[in-house]
Amino acid sequence: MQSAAPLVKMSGVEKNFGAARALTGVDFEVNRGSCVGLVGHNGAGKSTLMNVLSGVILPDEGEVQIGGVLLDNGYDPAGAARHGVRSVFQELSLCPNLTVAENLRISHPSIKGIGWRKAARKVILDELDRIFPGHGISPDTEVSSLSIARRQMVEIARAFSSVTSKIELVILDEPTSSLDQNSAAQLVDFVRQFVGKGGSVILISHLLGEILDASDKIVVMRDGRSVAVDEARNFNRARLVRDMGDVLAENSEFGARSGAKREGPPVVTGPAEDEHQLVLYPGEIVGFAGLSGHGQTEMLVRIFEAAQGARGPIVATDRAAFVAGDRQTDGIFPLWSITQNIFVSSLERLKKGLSFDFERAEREAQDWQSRLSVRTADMGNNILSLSGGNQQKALFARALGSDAGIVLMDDPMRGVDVGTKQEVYEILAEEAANGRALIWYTTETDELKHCDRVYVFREGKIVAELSGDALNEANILGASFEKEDA
Amino acid sequence: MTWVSQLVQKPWVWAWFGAVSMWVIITGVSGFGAGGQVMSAAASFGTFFVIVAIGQMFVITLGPGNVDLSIPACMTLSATLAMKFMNGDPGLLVPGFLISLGVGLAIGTTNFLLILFLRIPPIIATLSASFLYQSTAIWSNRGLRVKPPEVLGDFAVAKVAGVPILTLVVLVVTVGMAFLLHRTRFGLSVLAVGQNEKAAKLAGIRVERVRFLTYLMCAVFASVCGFFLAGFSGGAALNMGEQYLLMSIAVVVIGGTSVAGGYANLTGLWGASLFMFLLVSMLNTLGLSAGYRLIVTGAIIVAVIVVSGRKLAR
Amino acid sequence: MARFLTPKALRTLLPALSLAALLAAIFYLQPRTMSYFGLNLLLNLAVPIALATIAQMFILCVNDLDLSLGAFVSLTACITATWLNDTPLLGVLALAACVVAYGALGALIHLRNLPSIVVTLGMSFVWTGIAVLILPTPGGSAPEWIRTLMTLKPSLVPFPIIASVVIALVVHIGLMRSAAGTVLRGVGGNPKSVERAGWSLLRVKVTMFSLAGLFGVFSGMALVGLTTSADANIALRYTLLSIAGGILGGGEFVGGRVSPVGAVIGAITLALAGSFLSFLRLNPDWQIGAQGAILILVLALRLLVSSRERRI
Amino acid sequence: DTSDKKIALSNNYAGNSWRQAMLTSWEKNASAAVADGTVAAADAFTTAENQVTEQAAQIQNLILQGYDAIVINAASPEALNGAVKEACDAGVVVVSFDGIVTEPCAYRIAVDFHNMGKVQVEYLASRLADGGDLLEIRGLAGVFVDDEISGGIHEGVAENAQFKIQGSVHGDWAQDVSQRAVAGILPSLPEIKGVVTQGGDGYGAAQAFKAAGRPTPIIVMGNRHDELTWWKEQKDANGYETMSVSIAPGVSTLAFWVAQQVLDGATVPQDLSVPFLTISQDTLEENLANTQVGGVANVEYSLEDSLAVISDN
Ligand SMILES: Nc1ncnc2c1ncn2[C@@H]1O[C@H](COP(=O)(O)OP(=O)(O)OP(=O)(O)O)[C@@H](O)[C@H]1O
Ligand SMILES: Nc1ncnc2c1ncn2[C@@H]1O[C@H](COP(=O)(O)OP(=O)(O)OP(=O)(O)O)[C@@H](O)[C@H]1O
Ligand SMILES: [Mg+2]
Ligand SMILES: [Mg+2]
Repeated sequence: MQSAAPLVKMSGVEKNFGAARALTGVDFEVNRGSCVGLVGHNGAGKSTLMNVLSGVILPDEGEVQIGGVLLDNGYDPAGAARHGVRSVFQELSLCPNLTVAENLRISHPSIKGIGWRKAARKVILDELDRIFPGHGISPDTEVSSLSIARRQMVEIARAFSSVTSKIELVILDEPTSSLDQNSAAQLVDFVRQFVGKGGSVILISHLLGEILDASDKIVVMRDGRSVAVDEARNFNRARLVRDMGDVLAENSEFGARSGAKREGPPVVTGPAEDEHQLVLYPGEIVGFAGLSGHGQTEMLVRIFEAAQGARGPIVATDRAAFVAGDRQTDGIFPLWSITQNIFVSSLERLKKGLSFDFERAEREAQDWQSRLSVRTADMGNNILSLSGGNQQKALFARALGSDAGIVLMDDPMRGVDVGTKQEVYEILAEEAANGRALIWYTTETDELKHCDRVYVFREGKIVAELSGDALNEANILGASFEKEDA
Repeated sequence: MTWVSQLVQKPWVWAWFGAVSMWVIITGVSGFGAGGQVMSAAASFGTFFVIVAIGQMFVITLGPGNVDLSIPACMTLSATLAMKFMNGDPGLLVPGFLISLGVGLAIGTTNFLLILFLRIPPIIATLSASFLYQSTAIWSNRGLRVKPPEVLGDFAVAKVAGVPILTLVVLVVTVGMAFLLHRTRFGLSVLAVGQNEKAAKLAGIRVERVRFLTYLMCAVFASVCGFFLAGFSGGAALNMGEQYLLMSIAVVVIGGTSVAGGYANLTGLWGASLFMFLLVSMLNTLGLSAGYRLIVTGAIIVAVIVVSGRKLAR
Repeated sequence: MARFLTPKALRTLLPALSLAALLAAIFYLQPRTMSYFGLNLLLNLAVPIALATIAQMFILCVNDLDLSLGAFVSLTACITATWLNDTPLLGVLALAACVVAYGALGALIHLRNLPSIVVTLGMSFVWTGIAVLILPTPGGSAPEWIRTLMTLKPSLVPFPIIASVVIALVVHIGLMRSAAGTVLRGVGGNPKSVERAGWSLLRVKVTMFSLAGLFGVFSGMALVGLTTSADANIALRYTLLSIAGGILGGGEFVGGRVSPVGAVIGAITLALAGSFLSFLRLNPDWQIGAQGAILILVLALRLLVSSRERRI
Repeated sequence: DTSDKKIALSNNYAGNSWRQAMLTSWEKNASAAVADGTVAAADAFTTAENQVTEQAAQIQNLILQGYDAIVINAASPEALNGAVKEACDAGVVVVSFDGIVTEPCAYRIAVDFHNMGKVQVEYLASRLADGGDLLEIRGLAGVFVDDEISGGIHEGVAENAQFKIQGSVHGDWAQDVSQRAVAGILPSLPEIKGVVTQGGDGYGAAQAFKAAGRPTPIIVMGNRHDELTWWKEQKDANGYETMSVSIAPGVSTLAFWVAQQVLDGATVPQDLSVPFLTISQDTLEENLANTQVGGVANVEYSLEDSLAVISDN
């Protein structure tokens, strides 16, 4: 450690988004030359805290100091950069229409003048070589034509590259979510090197192993506050899980659901020439697993289109409903009320004469409100007045309230709190028992415990079908990564 | 008090506010009698704006990039073919009207197919196709002006108690369209697609079918407008639709429909139609020259967007 | 694999290929065009269109659309043929004010988050109104130096070709190759990311709209140089020509994907499409329709290369 | 001998009945001339949009196609001069008519639009000794013809102080636009004695007066069939009297023959003027009978007529 004073000192930080209390008085410190791991359940406030630190949002209360300097109202991303703070945001933030080298220029204003391209190419290539040896990325490729994993590498390399500006702290918000194991390990190694040379890193991840390997200190957040701060060596998996709260409070195990009764013909049949043919029977919950971005969502969409009558290799014999995970772009109708958002998929069913039956929709909406405990005073309120998790419940209600026999779920639990998750798990089991067929794509391996069978995806293809005893975490991970480093 | 503040929240208020202001100015300059007469004229001519604007409104509600630029050509072609076929014979009124409808259906379908299969942005697809429609109109009658059957002409200008009958008919149609937009599966689907096309698709709405019906409807309204306008003004002319291109867009937008899609209302269409007619009349009454009239018109359109845009910004 | 056949390469090549095909067809129909004199006549009116298309391209690049460009070019043409000719100082000031007004429009659109389509629709009335006030009847005359410039007869290569190449290269270097241009384009691709990197979106919008205004002014000046005098409605069709040219040249309505070289080629292609039709000597009834048909045809060509990405 | 010469018509607008009649006259006349070997070709070209830039490009293309003469109805009197100059420099004969061009090297067959406006007021002066209030219907703002006619009207009013123009609207030379504009301004006007127009707007104005329940003033008519028919009906019903001024679309045939004569080596003055077409109360029936239903009153020129016009000038 170079100096005793912490590099970053945040105290009493509060942030409210309307009624949602994202941060409720958080104290947070980062020392020079150390890596802080930040963990917590979805919606705990991790990203919000980092957005405050990097100047993207202003806190309602509390203060932020970097290098002993108090940052006042004029603080913004440019100000953060001046203090040597760099961020890799949770959502990718490269410009897809620019090349890799050009994207470096966006975040490094000092690269300019004649010959800037050559300089930018060299800087980003050197950095990529340093962090991810053997990455195979050309600096002149347009970002839109890179795979998600490579985009993530570019973004990480961009954050660590330095031209003239100083670099003190790099914030990595779930940097490994779409990296393969090999690259993730390269990153952890690099973080250790970087820290060893006196830099600082904040690492956010849901992969606890990574956190334990890379961090010097770990901060656990829950419901907008920091609940545990300690040296990394004092933590192990069990303690992390306990401190994060009721995340693992569920006691179900793999194999809890026995995929028994297959009655009647399948409602979805995939192309027969596939090595592992996709089939779905009524009453089943089938999981889609694998690393994110490996074709699971595309498959769900194709099944959905097949159910709408599109011709293709996939055959679906019943109507389908879709629960979007990416609420903002795939789910919400922002000008409408909660009720209208729920019944947009039931326009035909709720017809009285020629007109849509608004009274009946309202009555049914009341039922859904109590069944899913949607927290709002009035289902006639605008959908955006709901917190993210409650918006997600409305999307569940939309699918389950329709008369579709097939329910397709695209990582639907993003932003749903733990209590509700347990309730939703039960409702899903109920729906399956009532003869609905469900497909559930999830990035959380634990959730696959609620499935009868699981298809693992890699590079757009089903590479494994797991059920019964074979359905366990090791097999899922194994199938996801196989041959991945080729 | 609260109802006032609630009222100014409604995007369509501004159009009506504008219309009333224009009327007050005209009445102030020319007296009360003139005010009544100009209102009756505004109802007559505003009706034609409303007919095309209803279709355009549904199209614009589908979201950014959706706008039908083939309305003028559609009006011309429909009127030309129908008038030529009827050739003034009242007995052929019904088949003549069916021809006009057929033109609308054909043009709507063509527009949609160009957008769907050739993936040309709607704004350019409808513009390019409109040249073809216009050529067809020229080819079919070389611009000869055929008189409409007398009954059609009489119907188009008839009034009861100073109110044009056509206006009453279109008022009823407007109410029907409001029902269609706000209460039926089709209307709600249009609003959903306009808010978030991807989400609409995933919510099970047949987006392309909705788009097809919308462009079809727009063309049919344009062709019907052409039919009655030819009756009203004594025959079809090759340039009869020219004014209706910008007018249909302006009426929709000033009427409070969101160009970002997903929000529409029909009340504003009437306010905006009356407003656009009264604005020109007011400028004529004040005797402003053409240059100033254009500047004032443009400035008012921008001002309305700036004022009503504030509430839509989220 | 055949790298040169990737969709992206095709997208870049397509404008050039369709231009080449069109030129070949014209040369075949009318061999006289294949001369210095012929090319000059065939292409000189494409120069102002190319400039207007570049202007529209700047707007497209930040995900906006300008429906007032034609009216604006008409206005600048009127100013060029009157004030710039009679009282050069006033003319320069007026043209500068036009550029500033465009920049201000960009600021208004950004700050109030307004739909550019409607704002520019309204502004088209304003521009035409001012043009009618400046030049109530057609007339005025081109300043001598502009006239001289636009009728240059350099040896070997006709002036319109040189001008097009220069325009394309200058904008290409400025927007596609320079460091500053990278930031401007980045805003079209991911405004949030550019803003987080510390750039002001407002400044980018204002810059892009001002550049559009500047090229609109150039377009009006070039046009007057060719026509020798102006008219309040002289360039109204440039609005749609410039949009179509920008799209044809590989630009897209959203996402900041533009190509100055493609835009210039697209503008020339559209200008030549009209010539091609007149060389075909169609029946007058169908001459108007044929222009629509060729527009549809040329734009539909994009379909051949558009990677059939599924839109969900 | 012009049997190997090619003549082209460059037309900027085809979107109204006048232009269609103009094209029809050209076609009829030109195809006869081609058939009897007077000229080798006489093709018509129309631009899609009524735009100077498009027509300039069209003229340049016609030069490239090797036409020996180009007959122009121009979108703008000034803004095509660049292209016209190119044509003259390439040795092409340029004849403009109706919408004429000011480039000195071109021939002009001009209608005295200014006078066309002025005679309307003079006619009204002869009818209305006490004068009175007038309504003016103008054409398309920013177009030269509109300005010329309006200028003539205002000059006429200045010379006849008993008249006052109470209102002025732009009807864009379109029936429905005029009707709408007149209906909008009428309520705020005092009693109107006369309506001065630019041709083509008379019927719409009459409809607007009828709809407003106003007495029908003296409306100066244009040459469209519906205007003449309405006039005839009124004349038969109540002895309504007015006049009609217009320019005959058949002037395109005069332009054709002028071009042919120039190619033939004849000396033709650079500026020709043709009378506008006047229809009076007495010649109404005759003209109406010669007008195609739905078309416009027309006068076409044969070679002899054209030679007469040339020698008159
Ligand atoms: N812009 C916003 N508007 C409204 N609410 C927001 C906004 N951003 C975050 N929130 C809410 O604030 C809370 C904290 O969100 P944050 O993104 O910080 O969670 P997180 O810990 O990063 O979760 P994850 O692990 O899913 O990334 C959540 O309830 C979220 O819904
Ligand atoms: N900031 C700048 N302002 C203006 N022009 C610039 C700027 N930077 C570069 N250029 C010009 O852009 C062109 C290419 O620039 P540069 O030399 O940086 O490219 P490069 O990296 O060498 O790429 P390549 O290898 O493809 O040539 C040069 O003509 C240069 O003058
Ligand atoms: Mg987060
Ligand atoms: Mg170089």
